[in-house]
Amino acid sequence: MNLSATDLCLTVDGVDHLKQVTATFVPGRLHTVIGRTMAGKTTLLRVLAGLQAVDSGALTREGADFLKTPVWRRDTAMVYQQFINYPHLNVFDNVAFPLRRAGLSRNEIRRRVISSLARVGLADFERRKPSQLSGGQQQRVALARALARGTGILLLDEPLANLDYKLREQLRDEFRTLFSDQGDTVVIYTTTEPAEAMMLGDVVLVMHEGQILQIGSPQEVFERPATTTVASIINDPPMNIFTGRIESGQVTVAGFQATHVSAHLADLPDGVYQFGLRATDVSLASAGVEGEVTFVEISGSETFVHAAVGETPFVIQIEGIHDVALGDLVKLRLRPERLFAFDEEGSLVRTPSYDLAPVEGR
Amino acid sequence: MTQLDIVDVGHSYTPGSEEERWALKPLGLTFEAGKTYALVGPSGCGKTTLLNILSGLVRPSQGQVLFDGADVTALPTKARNIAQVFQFPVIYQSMTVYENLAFPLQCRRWDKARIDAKVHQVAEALDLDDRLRQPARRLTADDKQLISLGRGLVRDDVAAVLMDEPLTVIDPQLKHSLRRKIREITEQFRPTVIYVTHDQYEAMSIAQEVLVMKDGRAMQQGTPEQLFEAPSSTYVGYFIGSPAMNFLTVDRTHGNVTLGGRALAMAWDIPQSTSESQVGIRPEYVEVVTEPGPNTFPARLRDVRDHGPQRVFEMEVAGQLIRAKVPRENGIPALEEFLVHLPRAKALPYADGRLVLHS
Amino acid sequence: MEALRRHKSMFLLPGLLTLALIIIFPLLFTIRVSFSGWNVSNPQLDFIGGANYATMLHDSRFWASIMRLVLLAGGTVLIQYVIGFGMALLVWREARGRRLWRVLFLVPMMTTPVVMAAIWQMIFHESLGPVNDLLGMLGLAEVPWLTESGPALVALMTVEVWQWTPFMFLLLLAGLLSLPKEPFMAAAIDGADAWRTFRKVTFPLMAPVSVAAIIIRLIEASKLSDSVYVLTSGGPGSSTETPGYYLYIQGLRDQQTGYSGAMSLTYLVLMIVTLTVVAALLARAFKLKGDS
Amino acid sequence: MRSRLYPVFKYTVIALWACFVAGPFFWAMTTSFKDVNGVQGGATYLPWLQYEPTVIGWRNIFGGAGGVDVMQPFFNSAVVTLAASAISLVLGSLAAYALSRYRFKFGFIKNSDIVFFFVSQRIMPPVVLVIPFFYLLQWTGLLDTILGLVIVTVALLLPIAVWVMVDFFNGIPREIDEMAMLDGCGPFQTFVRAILPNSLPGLTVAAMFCAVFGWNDFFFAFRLTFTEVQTLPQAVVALNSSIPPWWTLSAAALFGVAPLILLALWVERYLSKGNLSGAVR
Repeated sequence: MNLSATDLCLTVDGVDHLKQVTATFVPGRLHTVIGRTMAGKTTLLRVLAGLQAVDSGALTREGADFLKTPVWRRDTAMVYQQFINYPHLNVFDNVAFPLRRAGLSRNEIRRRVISSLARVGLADFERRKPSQLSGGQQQRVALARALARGTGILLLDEPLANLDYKLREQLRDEFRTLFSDQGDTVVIYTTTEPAEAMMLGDVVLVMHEGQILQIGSPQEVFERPATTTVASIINDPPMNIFTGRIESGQVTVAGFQATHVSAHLADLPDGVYQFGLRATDVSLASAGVEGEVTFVEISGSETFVHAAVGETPFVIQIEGIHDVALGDLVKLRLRPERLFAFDEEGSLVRTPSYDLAPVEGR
Repeated sequence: MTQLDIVDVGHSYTPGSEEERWALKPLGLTFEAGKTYALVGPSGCGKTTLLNILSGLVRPSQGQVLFDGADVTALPTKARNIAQVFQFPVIYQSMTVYENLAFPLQCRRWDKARIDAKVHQVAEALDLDDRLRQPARRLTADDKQLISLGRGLVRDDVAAVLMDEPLTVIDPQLKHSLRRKIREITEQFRPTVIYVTHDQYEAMSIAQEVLVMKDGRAMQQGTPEQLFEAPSSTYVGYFIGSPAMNFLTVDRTHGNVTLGGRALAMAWDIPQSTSESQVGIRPEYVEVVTEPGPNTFPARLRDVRDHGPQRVFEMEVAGQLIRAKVPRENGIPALEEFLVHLPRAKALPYADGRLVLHS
Repeated sequence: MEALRRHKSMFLLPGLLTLALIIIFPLLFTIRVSFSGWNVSNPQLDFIGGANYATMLHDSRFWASIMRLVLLAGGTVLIQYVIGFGMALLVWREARGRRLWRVLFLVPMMTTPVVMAAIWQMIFHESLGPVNDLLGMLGLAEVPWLTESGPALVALMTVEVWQWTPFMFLLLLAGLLSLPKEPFMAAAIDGADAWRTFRKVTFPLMAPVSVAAIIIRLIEASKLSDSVYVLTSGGPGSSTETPGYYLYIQGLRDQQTGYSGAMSLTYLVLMIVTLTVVAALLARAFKLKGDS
Repeated sequence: MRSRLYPVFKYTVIALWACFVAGPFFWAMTTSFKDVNGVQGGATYLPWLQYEPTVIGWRNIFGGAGGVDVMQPFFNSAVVTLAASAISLVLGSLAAYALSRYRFKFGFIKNSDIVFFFVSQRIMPPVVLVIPFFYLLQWTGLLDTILGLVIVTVALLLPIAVWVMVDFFNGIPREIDEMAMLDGCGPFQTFVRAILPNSLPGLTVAAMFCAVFGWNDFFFAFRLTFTEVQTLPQAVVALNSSIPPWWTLSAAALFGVAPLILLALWVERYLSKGNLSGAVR
């Protein structure tokens, strides 16, 4: 029942939309595909759904060539980023549409529609037209339609991206329970937000410029990002990446005082490295290296201070809301024990120790 | 730079309806000269109505709008000397960037040399000075928004710049830089800015003061820090912050506040007369501890949500849901039952949904 | 995707083939017949080379009809555009009675041109029609509307303006109504007066609709012949003849099939070339080039 | 511009235009109730005051002595219009859907070229087509038959249907098609079940255009049908002679345009801002 993609490639007007994408999607698990806008996430879903042809590569399901299967026989449901429903049908008929196509009995259709509308919290909306619903409700209808069929493959393309902030938070919480028991369904969910990918996924796939950079459990990807690119995609704000040297037991980073290497980097050979440090692992202190504040962003409950140390930009995440003015001079303190080390090409060589054991060797 | 005052202004789109159903319930506000304000709230909260009343597009059903003390309630948009940036970039398609920026000044019959100097000054601040001769319609959406902003900034005397969700149609990648640019520009030129958005992230990043609205009412006006640290109502506590603030229903016995039978020490008192007493505490301030002590309560872990650098623990305390935001490096408690500590200074008293700070 | 490739032709081909079959035969036939001497006494497809085309070059009646058509089409479409746009600007912000305007403007463009031309013919009648009667009441002299070349052209243009200004009006009104309101607010905020707002906001925003409306009307106007037939029968003399009407006389009434074939093709090619050039010029005049 | 005189100016202009529009109809209406006495003495307008009204003109067109029968031409026109419109709408929507949704490539010919081929047929003057059609129909024995007229009228209407519908379909999000296919519909079912039900406004506009152009066609009918099949415009024009039985002509003319006026009243509501402007782009 696995859905396997092998070396999928698609180039449009000289731009790689998919580049040797190889992945296996397993029934009963929720796969989150994270990447920035234009990373190829939507293209991948469209290929899996049969809405988009590829230049080369293979796609198999239960060993059979899935590329040859037309869309309407793929047993696939999809929820779009834009709230797509049939404008001419009311909520009930929208959800019933695929069930009627599948030739279910009237009673069975009625039962399934009612239960899936209840699951998404729209029990009393059967007779409304989609245009009479709010954006969040329209997306719930689309979700109910996708769930009602119980398809073998369920694709969700950034389903929360166009919703208000608080609604997004609420639906994201609901998704956890909604998708917790998917039986034999392969669920694939794309997003640009690390927190969403981490929270929802059993498996996280990191995509960038049409390529899959890493596949793993949320914990694996977060704690052992394979490359600097993965590290910056899976962290929000992106991980601070800067160049430095390890030389005779000292770490040197331009603008900072040299410090002793911490234990997890101790056995690395001398040389130039790229270091990664999460925004949460840089702090403002009373003493430290001076940086100039270039921008301050405030989320609901965190403050992100962007500060430049010489030429190197840093972003610092502070819990809570703090008033930091543009142009202020602040003191930065890095936590050396939290440094990720990447080689010059950007591949991971050492991680700080979390729950997982540090990566061994080069 | 003008101070804007709203005096007892209310508005209903259907005249004669009862006040409870007005799009904007009567309220009074002051927007100080040279400051940036954000109006934030879900759709239908009245923020756009309020903006339209300021711009003169909507004449309020009651009350007065004062610009530097002068009553402008009856004046049309044109006579109010404001600038506005809309959701969708508005530029004069047939003109170049330069002509777009010069247009308001030409309408005011400035002489050429003065226009030229002013346009160059503003274009430089907006980083548009290298594209002045290009047709404005060829620019990207974010640059077009800058032109809209620039058309307001060229007028020295502009009373206020109104911005109506200006980032809506901007690419996600460019949102960040445009937001940054808007912030820089407003700090440099210091106009009075009223910025409408539904996104709390945007509101708090751009504005010095944020006005949270809901159902046509102003819920709270304050700095981002105030909104976070001391939400005036359970709604603001829910709306600002992610995850939302925790609210726990508490009992008052013998003048003491108790939660699940245990005493909860607080810096403030809750008045006796309230029918529902709650304690509000941000998930950031809830601590997971092992040692019993003052203000610690037994908790049961229900779920853990991995947000990356932090984890959000969903726990049950005295039969109520409470969330804690915990740094990843602290790990997940091995035991199913443990304690949470609610710091005394961070537990805020709410009576019938409103913050009451009596000591 | 594979499967879709087979289906797409099944959607397209029935319509495409039907039209192609209906259109291609007449075109080929016309091309072939234009090189033949087919006429009423010699109804066969012989080959006489370019003789018909040579005759045509010296047929001043044909060229005069072409020039007349250019003036008639250009003139009436321009008048229609100005009146239509002007009236649309008058009423577009008026919500009251919008349905009434629409019906008022729908009726003329929907009614049968030849039938209306028959009614107009009565109206322009020199001695019994109401136009001269009304002019008389105003103390003006009677005008020989349909029997003198100048007035006959005016009459023809009046009928065209009556019938097709509504089309312009409705298209431009629809265009105006679909304009976003923000640019107008921005202009008001920037302090622009009514004239400046029209020149810098309304007119540029309406450019695409304007060009489309003008081109559509030019295409339809260049086929003008039915109303000529009913109203003036091309007269007096040949002074209101359009190519369409002249071709009708040559090809159908006098059955100069070969010769009319040559003229048909020339007329068609001239029309296509002229309209293409005009479309390009209009697009440039309205500064549409390079825009999506 | 915004002076107090502006509304006066506005309503004066509109009133004048309304008179101009209504004039011919008023003239035809009043003339249709005249007889020779009401016409011969010069223009008259008001019944009873200026002339004695009679219904002779109206009686003439319904087979009265010395008149013509308009009912048969009316039915001929109706049949030709309905049949040609129906064929054009069906073939046109199918083709328009294909052109809106799928990408075609035959050598250098792409979608836009095919759309242009359809729409460009509107540029063909009827007079260019009518001579070849004459021989074509003569050879196939369809001259002077309803079927023959229907076929050539389709050539007139199909481009209109394609033009209106391509634009309309382009305005329907492709995701609707995709969703229908994911929901288990094959291509044809997708079109019938998901797209057509959402296309009623577009179909209405297209049908209206087809009906109007079909009904109003004079030239093809005039040259390709003679005695057996006469359409209504033909019948009216046949009454138009220099010796005027104007009352009969007026009655016939009004009868001929009456369906269109009714249609205009009915379709007005569909010409809300989206539909018509969409058809222009």
